[in-house]
Amino acid sequence: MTKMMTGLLAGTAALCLGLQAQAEPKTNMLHQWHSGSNAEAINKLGEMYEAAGGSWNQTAVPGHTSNTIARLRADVISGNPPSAVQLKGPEIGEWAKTGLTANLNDLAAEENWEEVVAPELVSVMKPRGEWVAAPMNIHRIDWMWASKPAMEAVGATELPTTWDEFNAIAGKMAEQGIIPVAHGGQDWIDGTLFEIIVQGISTELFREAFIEMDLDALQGEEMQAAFDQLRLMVGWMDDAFPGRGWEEPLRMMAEGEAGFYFHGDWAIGTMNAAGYEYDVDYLCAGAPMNSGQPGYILNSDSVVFFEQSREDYIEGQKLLASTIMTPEFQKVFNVTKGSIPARMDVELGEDFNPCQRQNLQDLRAAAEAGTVVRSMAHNMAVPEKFRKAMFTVISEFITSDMDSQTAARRMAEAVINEY
Amino acid sequence: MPSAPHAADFRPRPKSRARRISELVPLAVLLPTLITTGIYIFVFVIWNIYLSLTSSTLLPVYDFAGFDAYTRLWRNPRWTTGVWNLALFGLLYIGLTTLVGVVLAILMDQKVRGENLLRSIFLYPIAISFVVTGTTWQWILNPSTGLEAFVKQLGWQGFEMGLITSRETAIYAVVIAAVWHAAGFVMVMVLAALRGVERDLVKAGQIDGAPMLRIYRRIVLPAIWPVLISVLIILLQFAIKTFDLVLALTHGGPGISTTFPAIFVYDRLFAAGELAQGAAAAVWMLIGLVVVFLPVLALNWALKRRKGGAA
Amino acid sequence: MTVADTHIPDLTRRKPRSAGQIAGRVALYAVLLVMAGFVLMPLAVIALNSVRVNEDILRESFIGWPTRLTLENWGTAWSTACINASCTGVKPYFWASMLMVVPATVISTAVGLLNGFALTKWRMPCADVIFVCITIGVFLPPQVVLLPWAIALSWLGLAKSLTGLALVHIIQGTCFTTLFCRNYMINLPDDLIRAAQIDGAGFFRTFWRIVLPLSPPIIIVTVIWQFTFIWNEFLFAVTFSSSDFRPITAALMSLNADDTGVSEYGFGSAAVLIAAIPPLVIYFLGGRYFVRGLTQGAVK
Amino acid sequence: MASLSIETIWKAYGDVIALRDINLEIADGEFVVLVGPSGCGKSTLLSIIAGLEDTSHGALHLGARDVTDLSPKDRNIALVFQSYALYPTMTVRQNITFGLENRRVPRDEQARAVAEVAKLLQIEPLLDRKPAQLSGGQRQRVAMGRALVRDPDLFLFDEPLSNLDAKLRVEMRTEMKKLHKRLGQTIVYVTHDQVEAMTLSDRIVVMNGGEIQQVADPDTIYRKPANLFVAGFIGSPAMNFLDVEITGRPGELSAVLPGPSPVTLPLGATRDELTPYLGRRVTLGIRPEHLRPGGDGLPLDCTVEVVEPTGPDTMLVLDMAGHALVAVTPAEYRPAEDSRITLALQIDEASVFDPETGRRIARAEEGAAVETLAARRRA
Repeated sequence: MTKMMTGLLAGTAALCLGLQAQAEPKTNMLHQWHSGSNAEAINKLGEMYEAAGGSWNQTAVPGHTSNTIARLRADVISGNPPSAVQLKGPEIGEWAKTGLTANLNDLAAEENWEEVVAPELVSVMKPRGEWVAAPMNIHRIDWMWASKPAMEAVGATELPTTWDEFNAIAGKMAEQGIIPVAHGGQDWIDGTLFEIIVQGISTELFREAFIEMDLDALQGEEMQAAFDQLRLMVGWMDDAFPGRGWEEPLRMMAEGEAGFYFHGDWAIGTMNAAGYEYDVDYLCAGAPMNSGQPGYILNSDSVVFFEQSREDYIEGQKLLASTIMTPEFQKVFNVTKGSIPARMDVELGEDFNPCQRQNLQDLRAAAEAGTVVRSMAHNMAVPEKFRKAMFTVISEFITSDMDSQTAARRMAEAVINEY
Repeated sequence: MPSAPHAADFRPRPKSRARRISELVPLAVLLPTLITTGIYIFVFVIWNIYLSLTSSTLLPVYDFAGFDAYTRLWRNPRWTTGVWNLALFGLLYIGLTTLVGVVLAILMDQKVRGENLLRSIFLYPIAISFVVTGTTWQWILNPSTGLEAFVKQLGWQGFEMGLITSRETAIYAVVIAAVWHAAGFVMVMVLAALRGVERDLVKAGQIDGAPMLRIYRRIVLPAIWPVLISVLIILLQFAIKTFDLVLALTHGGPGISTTFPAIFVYDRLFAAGELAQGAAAAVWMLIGLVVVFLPVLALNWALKRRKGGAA
Repeated sequence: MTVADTHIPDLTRRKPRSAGQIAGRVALYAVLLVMAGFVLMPLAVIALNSVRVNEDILRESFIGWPTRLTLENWGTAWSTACINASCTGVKPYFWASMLMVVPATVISTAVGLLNGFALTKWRMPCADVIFVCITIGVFLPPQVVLLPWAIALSWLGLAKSLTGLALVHIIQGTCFTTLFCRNYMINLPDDLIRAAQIDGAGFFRTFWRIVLPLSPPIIIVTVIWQFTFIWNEFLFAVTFSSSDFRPITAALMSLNADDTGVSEYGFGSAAVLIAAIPPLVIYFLGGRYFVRGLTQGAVK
Repeated sequence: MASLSIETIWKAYGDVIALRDINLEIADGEFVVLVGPSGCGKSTLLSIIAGLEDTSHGALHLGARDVTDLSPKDRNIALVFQSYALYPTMTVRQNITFGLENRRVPRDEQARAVAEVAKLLQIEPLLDRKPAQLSGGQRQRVAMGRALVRDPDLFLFDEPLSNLDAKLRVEMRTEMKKLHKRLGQTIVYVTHDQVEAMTLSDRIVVMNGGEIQQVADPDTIYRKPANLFVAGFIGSPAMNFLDVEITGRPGELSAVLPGPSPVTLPLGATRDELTPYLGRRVTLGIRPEHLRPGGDGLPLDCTVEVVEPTGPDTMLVLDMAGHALVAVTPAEYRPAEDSRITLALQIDEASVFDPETGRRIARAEEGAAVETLAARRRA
């Protein structure tokens, strides 16, 4: 299967090559997928790239995302910008502003990216009207993972679709001695949970507060309502969450110790690795939406291209962007990562997890309804400094007994302070 | 009668060439270090100070934007909390690590059997990186995975250890992990120094009838003060650079209760792309360092003066 | 009294200890053992995880007895775990680190020893000022000097190379080694140096024949310090490495601290222990140099 | 071997002047001892001679060579340290040959020199031990060996015996004197032990406050101290000082000890040099052994406070009309404590000092000698 696909790909690429390339296309991609299934996925990209006639090289930076950015900055400052870097969200726009990024408009027009890429992503990939990046996948943030045994224990058959329904089931779980909400104790996990709640309260609120950073929305009543809901859920967490990573809550949920866990779809990779099974150990659904509409918080990994002086690297960029945008790569890359392709025209086969297949359907439905938003907590919406400032308030709220009104006011203040 | 010597008789004598050349040898030995560390310390710091005065964000821009970055920093709770945490942590960490290290060294100095093994045991934590240290202690201190769960399994259901889950106490969890990491190293340094102290000093103290504790406090420890100064400096620099340990242990939480200046600097410089602000924060750290470091230097100097005076 | 009456004590037997002394010894060992237990606890956790199946760790807890014992993790971590593109385990990174860390440690220690000697035992104008300046270098947070280093290394044409990274560590490490050595050597008796001077030994000869043989304790301390911190250093290792040369911390980080990937705690733990072996070997071998009385006979 | 000449040496550390205008000529083969209380500058002077310290002013000549600016290794001198400063990581043999090695002496010659020195100092069995395995006396010998082996122009000793126990110290002292007699080296020897100074030296240099107080042979130093400092420093028990007023008339002078019951000491015609001090106060210095239980002398009535038999003699702590005196008398003389006795003062042996300058008031026959010394210093 893979072989056939690679062969096919090599064919198409060879065609492209025959048309334009004199030098052997080369690339060196800087990214943070250094291990496990992530690394395997990126190696697939390398294989496909080589099959297409390119010479593949990569620099994987382990650890936090900021390590990758530190490396990028060091490389740019010392005068050797990498030909391709994994970057996301507004960061792409920031780098585009420096004038150091490459222009992929011709390739995009040729391959019709505008049509196939999820609409919410297009503006991210072409921040100043030029395509400077190619999206690799779409991660959904607003997943609700539910423990099947826990659901059965309280006699719930349907997963909740609004926060009121959720609160009712969670209340029952608490009575049964099950921890209703599993949670980790790092600011980005806090932020993830809170943005899921905000989207559930109102998509409009999410856009105004987390994308436009409208001060009224940040301290308005709806925001207070979101904090109220968060306060309720904090009450349903166990005491031990601070400092916990994101995997431990997943285990608690899948083992039935906890009822729900709100977290992004990279959880699928870990659950596969730990041997948990869909519909046996866990269930999945989009997080509750009070509006009744489908909701979607989107996160996407993408590759940004920096201007190169050497012909072989310029050719290599085109070939890499083209390879990334092939449906085959988009499928192979996302199967184990838990995410789905960034192209909307790809159907997912049986090798994908049921939750991933549902992801694609939900994305289409939400796109239809106009409720797709970019993730604030995962660097897709606002610059890092605002994100950190909001995280500060959210994490403070969770670990203290701050009231919702104060919290909302401090959200607005935090944003003002960073301007 | 000999004529009384007058101060006017005394004129400093110029040094001979051979003498000057022989004095150049140690200077020549130091020269590479002087040049490299000179660049490393002064040029880099000045670059950093300059950066803090520019409007740099994603990449360095060489313009002048004033001192805005310096003042706005103090409105940021992550920064102010971090500074406070560093002060508290620094004090506890340095105090406790020195105490534990010195006590262990003194205990190890009592002709203990299996000294080699014990020393290696106490020393190994320094071989473990901060990330692994933080992660492992996170597991141990977390109520649901660590000691608390373990003790509960043993049957003591009431046992609670919410050190890292409370905003007020999480900083102490960082202290524990950090002390664990460095105490053995301090022990080894002090032990090495203790072994250099002449036994007769101790014997003299014993003959004077002083109890062992006082002998160590009054005779032995003052004799190894340069090493203690080293220890102090080492711990101080650890404290100031506290970064990966906290990220792995508490991720700066709960809330922002265990955030640190170094984390803030790194966030600003690399994650947030606010070079000027990050640089300004770094300059504040250096200023703080000078403020803390001066008394240490003064102490060093005073001790040396005293020693020099006695000789 | 006749000779026959004289009681000859059994000199081979040790003097029996008084009750107080015995209690003291018991308390001494008790404290040491409790401390050792405390210190060993995290190692035990890592060691146990290194023989557990990753699935068990994810399903049960990070702390626990192995329900299924496996030694596979060690093999995997050493030679087959996938890091970045290649599934080579930490082996190549281990040796790459060795190639960088050993010269950096040796050079910075040697320079530190010479500096310490020059600063303490030789007439040096403004030795104290120089010492203070070098000490400042100890405190510069790595985040602050990362970008300047990047620029400097690229000027030198050493960007992203083993030599470049080693150079960074040598220069930064020299501040530490000088601090250690200076503060150790200031306690060596001045008379020894004077005696050597009168015996006609110059700077280097005095250093080589007199000072160096007296320095094993501080050499061990310095080597431990340099080795472990260069070995474990992460930020610079990641920033100044390339696919041709990558130190072990990058590999360790890959295996142990992933933001959103699946964490491999099993062989991650094994890799941590593998990485800790070289410093531990140094600790153990260096131990005998802490034996009492090395400088006896010289110090009054 | 060579002579040493020290010319107007000054040494200053910042504002503190450690040595002031030091002039000294040491003849070839002479054994000169520097004594003085700690901080008097004797060790600094030794360091300067060794080349371990720079001079601030002045010059040093070793034989015909100007060594002022030479580094220690080029001066060809040897120094035995108070702490011995044996290299702890080297064997005794290596310790001894280190200096030869540095001077690139051929190996066989080194071996011969070591054997010779080891035999001389009787340390042959110790050659392969480390300093830590030696006793104090053995270390001392090794330190001497290290100095002797190089056959230097000048030997310097910095309180070499002070770390030994009393018995060993006496033995080593004798041995050093024998060695000096046999080998005839030029030696500068620093000590604070006056017995060593008296027994070993050809000449003693008494120092205080960075200045030379007196340079003379041991007898002169003891019997004719140049000033109050030397008088008080040399001699144990220390010299008794009595402030007296000179009365009477020329040829019939008396010294009157003031107090509630003044004591008059008739000096007769023996101390004519005091005539200019008539009606003024002087300080009378009396060695304890010059208060004798019987025989000729000025009778002094005293009360015995303490009797301290030391073996060879008896030491008495006395009270004479309110003034404390110490006397050293023959061992068999044992007055009862609190008894009153009469002692004979050997007034001829007493030294007299001008209390204002502290200088000795020279007797007629010794005046010339003092004048020549002063003249020499001025030159």
